[in-house]
Amino acid sequence: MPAKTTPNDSPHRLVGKNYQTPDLVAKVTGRAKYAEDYRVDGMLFARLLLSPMAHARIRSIDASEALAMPGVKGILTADDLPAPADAITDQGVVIPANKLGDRGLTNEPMYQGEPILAVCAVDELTCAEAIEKIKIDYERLPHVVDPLVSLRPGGPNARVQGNVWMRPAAPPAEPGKPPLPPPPAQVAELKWTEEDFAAAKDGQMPMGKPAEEWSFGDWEAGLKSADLVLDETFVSPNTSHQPLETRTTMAYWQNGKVYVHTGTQSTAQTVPAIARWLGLLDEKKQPDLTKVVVISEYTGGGFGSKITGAISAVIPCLLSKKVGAPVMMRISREEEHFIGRARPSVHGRTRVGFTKDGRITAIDMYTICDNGSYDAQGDGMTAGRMASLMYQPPAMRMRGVSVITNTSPRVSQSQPGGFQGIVVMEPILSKAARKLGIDPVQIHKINSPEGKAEIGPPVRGKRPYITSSFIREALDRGQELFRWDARKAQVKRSGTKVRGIGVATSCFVGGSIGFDGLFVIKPDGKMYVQSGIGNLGTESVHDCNRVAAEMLGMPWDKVEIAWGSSTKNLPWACPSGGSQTTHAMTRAAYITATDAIQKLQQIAAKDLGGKPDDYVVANERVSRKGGGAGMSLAQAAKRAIELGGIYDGHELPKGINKMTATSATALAGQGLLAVARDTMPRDGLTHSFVAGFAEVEVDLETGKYFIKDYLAVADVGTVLHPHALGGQVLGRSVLGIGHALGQKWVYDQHYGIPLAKRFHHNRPPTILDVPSNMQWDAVNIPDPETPIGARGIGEPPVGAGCMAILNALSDALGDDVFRRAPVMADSILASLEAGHPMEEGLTAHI
Amino acid sequence: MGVIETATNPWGQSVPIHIEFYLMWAAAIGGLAFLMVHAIYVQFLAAKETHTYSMTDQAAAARGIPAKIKRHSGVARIFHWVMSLAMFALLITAFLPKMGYPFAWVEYHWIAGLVLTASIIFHIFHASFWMDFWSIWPDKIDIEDGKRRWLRATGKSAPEPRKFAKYPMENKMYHLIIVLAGLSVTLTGVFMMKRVRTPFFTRNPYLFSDWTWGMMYVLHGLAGVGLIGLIMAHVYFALRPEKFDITKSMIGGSITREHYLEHHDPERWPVEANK
Amino acid sequence: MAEKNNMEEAPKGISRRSAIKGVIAAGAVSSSGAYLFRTSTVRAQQSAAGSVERLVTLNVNGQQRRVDVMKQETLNTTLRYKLGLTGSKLGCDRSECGACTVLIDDVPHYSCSILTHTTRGKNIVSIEGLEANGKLHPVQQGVVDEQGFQCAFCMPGFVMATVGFLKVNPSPTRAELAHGVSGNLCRCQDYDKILTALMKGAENLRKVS
Amino acid sequence: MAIIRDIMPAFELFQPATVGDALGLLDQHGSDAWVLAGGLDSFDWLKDRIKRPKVVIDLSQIAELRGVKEVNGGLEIGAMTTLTEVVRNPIVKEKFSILATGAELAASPQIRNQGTIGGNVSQDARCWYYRGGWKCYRAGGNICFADTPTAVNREHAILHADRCVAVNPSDSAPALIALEAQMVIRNAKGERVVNAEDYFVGPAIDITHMTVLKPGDLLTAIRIPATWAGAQFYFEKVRDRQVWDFPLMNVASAMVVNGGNIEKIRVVINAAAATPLRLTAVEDAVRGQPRNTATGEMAGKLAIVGAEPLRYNGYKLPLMRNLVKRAISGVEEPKWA
Repeated sequence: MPAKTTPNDSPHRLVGKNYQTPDLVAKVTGRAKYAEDYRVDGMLFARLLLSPMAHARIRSIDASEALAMPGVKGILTADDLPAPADAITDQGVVIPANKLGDRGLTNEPMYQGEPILAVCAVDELTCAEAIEKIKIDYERLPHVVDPLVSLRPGGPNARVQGNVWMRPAAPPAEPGKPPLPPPPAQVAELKWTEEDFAAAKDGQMPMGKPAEEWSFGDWEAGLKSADLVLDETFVSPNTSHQPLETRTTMAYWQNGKVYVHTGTQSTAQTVPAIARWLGLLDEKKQPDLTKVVVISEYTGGGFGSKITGAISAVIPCLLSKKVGAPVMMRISREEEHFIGRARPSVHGRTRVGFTKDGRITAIDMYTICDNGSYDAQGDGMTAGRMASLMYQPPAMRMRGVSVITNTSPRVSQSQPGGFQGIVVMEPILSKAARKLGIDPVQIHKINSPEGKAEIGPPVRGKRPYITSSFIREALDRGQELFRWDARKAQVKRSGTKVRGIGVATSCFVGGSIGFDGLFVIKPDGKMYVQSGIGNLGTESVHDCNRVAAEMLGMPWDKVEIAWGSSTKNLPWACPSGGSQTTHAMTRAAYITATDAIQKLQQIAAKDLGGKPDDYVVANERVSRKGGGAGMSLAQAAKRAIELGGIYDGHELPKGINKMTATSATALAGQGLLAVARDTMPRDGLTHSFVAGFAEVEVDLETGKYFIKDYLAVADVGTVLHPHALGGQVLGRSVLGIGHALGQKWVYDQHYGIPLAKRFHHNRPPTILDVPSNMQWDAVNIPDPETPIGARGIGEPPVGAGCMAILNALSDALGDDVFRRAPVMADSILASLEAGHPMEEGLTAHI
Repeated sequence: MGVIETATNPWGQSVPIHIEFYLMWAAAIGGLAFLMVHAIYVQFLAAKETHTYSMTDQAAAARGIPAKIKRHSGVARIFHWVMSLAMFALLITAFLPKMGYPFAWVEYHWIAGLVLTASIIFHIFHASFWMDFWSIWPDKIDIEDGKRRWLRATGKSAPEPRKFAKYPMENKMYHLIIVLAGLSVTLTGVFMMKRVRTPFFTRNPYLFSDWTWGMMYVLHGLAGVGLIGLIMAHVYFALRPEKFDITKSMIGGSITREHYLEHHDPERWPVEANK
Repeated sequence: MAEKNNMEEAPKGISRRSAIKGVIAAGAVSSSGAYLFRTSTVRAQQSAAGSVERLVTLNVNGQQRRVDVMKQETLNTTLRYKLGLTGSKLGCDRSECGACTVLIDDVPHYSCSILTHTTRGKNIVSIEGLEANGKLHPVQQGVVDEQGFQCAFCMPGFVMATVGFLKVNPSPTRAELAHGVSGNLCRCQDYDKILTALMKGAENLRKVS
Repeated sequence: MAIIRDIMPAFELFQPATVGDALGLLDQHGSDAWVLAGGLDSFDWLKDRIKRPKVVIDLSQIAELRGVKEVNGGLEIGAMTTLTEVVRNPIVKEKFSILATGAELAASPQIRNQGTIGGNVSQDARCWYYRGGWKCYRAGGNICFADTPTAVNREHAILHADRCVAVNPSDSAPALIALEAQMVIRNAKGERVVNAEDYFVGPAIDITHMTVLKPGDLLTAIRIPATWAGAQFYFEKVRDRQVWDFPLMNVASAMVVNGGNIEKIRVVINAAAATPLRLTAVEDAVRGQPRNTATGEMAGKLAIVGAEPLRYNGYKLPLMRNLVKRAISGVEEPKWA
């Protein structure tokens, strides 16, 4: 392997360079405060009572003995929760409340481990002893933890209302008017027939009536005309997000406001989320942002599970109100397993047609998504959407069903749906390459998207397309760096060991648009940036602002970033999830810096004469082009205060978010205030790509395999911060590799109870499960549809990581050794012994 | 101290799992106490039995009643001893480990249990078709005589009880209780074999609900400890001198004519005359 | 915060049976902050004769800290809730993740899984105790140099495990150091960058020592 | 009673300074007492509030239980010696390296820094039903949840299961048995010494215990005789994660080879049954045989005779067969040119 590439040859002053982030020393000295590190006078503690049953209805709760204990301060049950409120966006669109959603506590537990009530007391031991004294009368209801069991004729339903999420078709559009959005998904009952099940042979996934379906092109003809058609079933695992920091929350009330110390992937967006959960709505039925303060300077990981905080945060909030004291609710690791969210498993069966030279002619994909107990999960259908982008089939049919089970709630996890799409497709690509005698890198290149490639089904008659893709460049770079051809030629077997190499490509959304930026240049000459991004250590909370500093010629040591608390006057920002942030927030920074530059030019023109266009901003000055008169940014800031109006924030532009406006108003008069919303055009949907390369070595006598080398090459546009990017590229790769090596859930089907609740059961990879020297690179070609050219990276490495490993494994062992992920020593050994896949392909949670 | 030990099942419900094991000692001590009381009673308090005979030996001989009267067929005796061996094996394998003498008991226990079950099934068939099925069940006369004996034992006046048919009242009562205990223990035991590894079935502890299984274990346990007392009593009576003739008949198959005439009513237990 | 007190270091290895059989009244020490896991008002924990005393002196980060410790209290609870040292994180509370790692007599331990009473008379060092004279420890500096770690919830544990490991093996290879810190879990899975940073830390440490 | 986890119940804590004091306390408190060594196994039980001893006797302050002494060419290892201390001990490394290898593969560095050799051999089963607080046979109930038609039992036993199908998870135990170690057990009445292989007890005999220790007993030391010093050793542990994972299976062998023939041998496998298994039939079969692949293969096949897989642990048969083979004839390392 070559030395690690660090794309540090950036033509920019700040963008593309490594630097020390402002949060680093606090982290490394232990001074960084996470939610459980806060202490407030008179703080009480809360613990949860969890459902012992997978599905039940609570007839009665008798907490009298518990409440009579000294030190017990109060109890919170589902009856104390506000009714779910409809949400109204600032555009006035009503998002109806999900009446079947997770509310934090419940009277109809939908999974074992679901919180039923919380007890508040002077310490945790008292809470625990009080909880043990509470008597609950449960009426047990039927339960099911395996989606296929629920789809069987007469199979149990996980919910009283049914077993699948159905999306009713959108009502037909009236002529001349834009089409109406489809109504929200509803729970219905769906059972397949015995014939549907009987039709599936030899471990194939049965396929009955789907809940959702789309297609484009003539997929039937595509399959018919193919030289090779593969029909493969593959199953991806359920995996907990398992952030190292659990969703511990401490809350207290002061002057009618609730202060919430919690972990979140978005400081800004958690404010309205908590307001809505707590029923704190203003007169327009919108979340009352003035009633909630979110403090989250540091969040110990989220991966999608803390996207706008966690619903469980309402418990200490409401308890605190009830007992009139601050309440810390520490979430234990086991509780985190129950309520901490997980990626849904997807059973996928896919038929793919190939021409002789490896080009895909059509894809016919069917996915069953293990939806878990609550909100509708889109992973199953997104899998098809991402497959349609990654492998560019000329025609495709996608069908899917998301089956509700009495298991812990699911939510998006890094590369939601995209991951499963890659997992379902990659074994087929690698098998086709073997069958057709095509190099695996080549078959990926042949089917890779290029430029403004199309994605998904047609919308209003036309298929959408992406902004750009340079995955072929990434494959070329990887092929070279990994010495693919040399490795391909090497001896495969020696002693009891076999080695194999694998490549996989992966993609996901790489950015959103439409968020706000806000900063002030103060008379001290410094730039004070407000950042509403959550701090998960991907450093986007700081990195994105480098764009604005670069544009203003501001030295980085004169940039102060305010983040981590909604008291700090933060603008509306995207959550750090779905790889949106780098793209969305560099754009916001760009447009806000543009706003600042325009204001600086106007101030200079006012004071020094000429037109604003005559001035440029550079080196902490705004000065006339070609030299001559100018003023420092410090002076300009002073002038901005004198001028007032738009210059110091007393007058704000229209169209910015309400939260941004409130924050800007609070900051008005302190200097030159720049504020703007990203309304810049974008032609296409932003997506990012990664190519992963792996070599594995398998011990045929034990079934154990080890990753010898791993390389990820990212196509993420302009590189913003190499250290942070490297952390994300390899970090998310290892998250994916974990799905190959051993991460999964295990349930006892009879009782519907999870067995694997601990790290050593769920097996997130350790430092010894991956090579001690991994490699990454980025093609570093700017995306043409965004000013900085930077796209997000969080998601695509995941699928590439998982499937490069498994493709390498099948290169070593041949086809038909495994048909579900993770692949562990037991299934390899048993299959090698038997000569065919031994692991049960379809049973959930084994 | 209750009778049933409960446990919390995985759903958090309290379900019975088996009897409280002190009952094993209670049964043993209770059994022993009964024997001692009985022995003392018989030795010191009970009115000395007067030997009365239905007829004289000579008269009986004259009527062709043989000197040895067949009480148990060979098959019945084999059955009894097989059953008793199985029963001892079961009791030992069940309770010795609980008394602090651990050994690998499970396999012996279910094998003995199967032997017992098989012998009981055989016995039911055999008794139904080849024996006088009703001779072992208490009838109206037994109940009346029982009352009479009780009244006389307590010093009240009552007519003299009649002599027995083939089986004395105690025998019949004992058999009845053994039937109840034996059926309980074997029926539950057969189902319980689904919970351990045997060559016959795949283990399936989910055949019944946790509660049903628990009650089955309780019944098995209650019958099991009951059998401790019952077997103690049985052995005791078998060894008592006044019953020894009967014990011998379980070995040799016959009782003496004298015993027959003393204890049985030839009307109620007609014996085939010598031809 | 607990009072500093240099007077009463508990003697190591004393037979508790022969030690003073005193029952410390509950609530006698209320100086140890308000966030107590059952140490004061609710229900006095009765002490049997000869059992450990609740009032102990701990040597933490070079200071003698007098603190009232429950019998079942783990070191992590004492550090975080009684001594205000929240740098040691509680990630699993089951000796699986390593976020709570501290040094006890220079040896890395999971502070979630050792009773505070067991650590009497030993030198406890947490992440807060690494800086000296306002300067970062060389291993900490390595993390800063290489922008190691993402969310950093695991960071204090990794750093402590590294500092402990380097005392035994000051010049590890990358693979050896990986073994040395393998008792620590990072869920951002940023292992590669972490290892680079910690190797830099080892290098920094070799330079100063 | 509603269930709550992750907060230790209150208990009385004793920290005796001598073995005598500890035995006195054990005698006094009987089955109310819980012996705390390194605590890594204990705290799970306590934090889960499944086990609620009234009294915990922490052995950490007893100096005499700690350390490695050389005795007659062999070793006496105090039960409270940490795994790290065992691993780093020069004599262990030099003469009994198999023990260092096994102990080093246990858990994680921090656990080895605190976990003791006595604790490692005495640890409880890790069956997730049992450890989940399910009232199974091992917990005093009347059911094995891990051997039902729907149970997930990938990690469970293939040999000598009797109702309970849990396995012994120790990594140091097979090494100790291979070294013919002896366990020194003391209680208020005196001392007894049992062979390492007899220290463990299967469910057929005692379904609720892993070892022969009774209330009041204390494992004080482990003696390793000089017998196998410097012999040829093989230890391998197969696990899912390369740190902090229990064995799917592990194997230990000690061998003396003379003129290419196996002269003396002990082979032990663990995580195949509720106790570490010394494979005496295998030892008998290979003694006197040439040490080669054929002997290894024969031994492997012999080792798994009578094994009964459950629904999800069938892989343990080839795994055990191959590990036993390797323990006898070694592993063929790849020669990548």
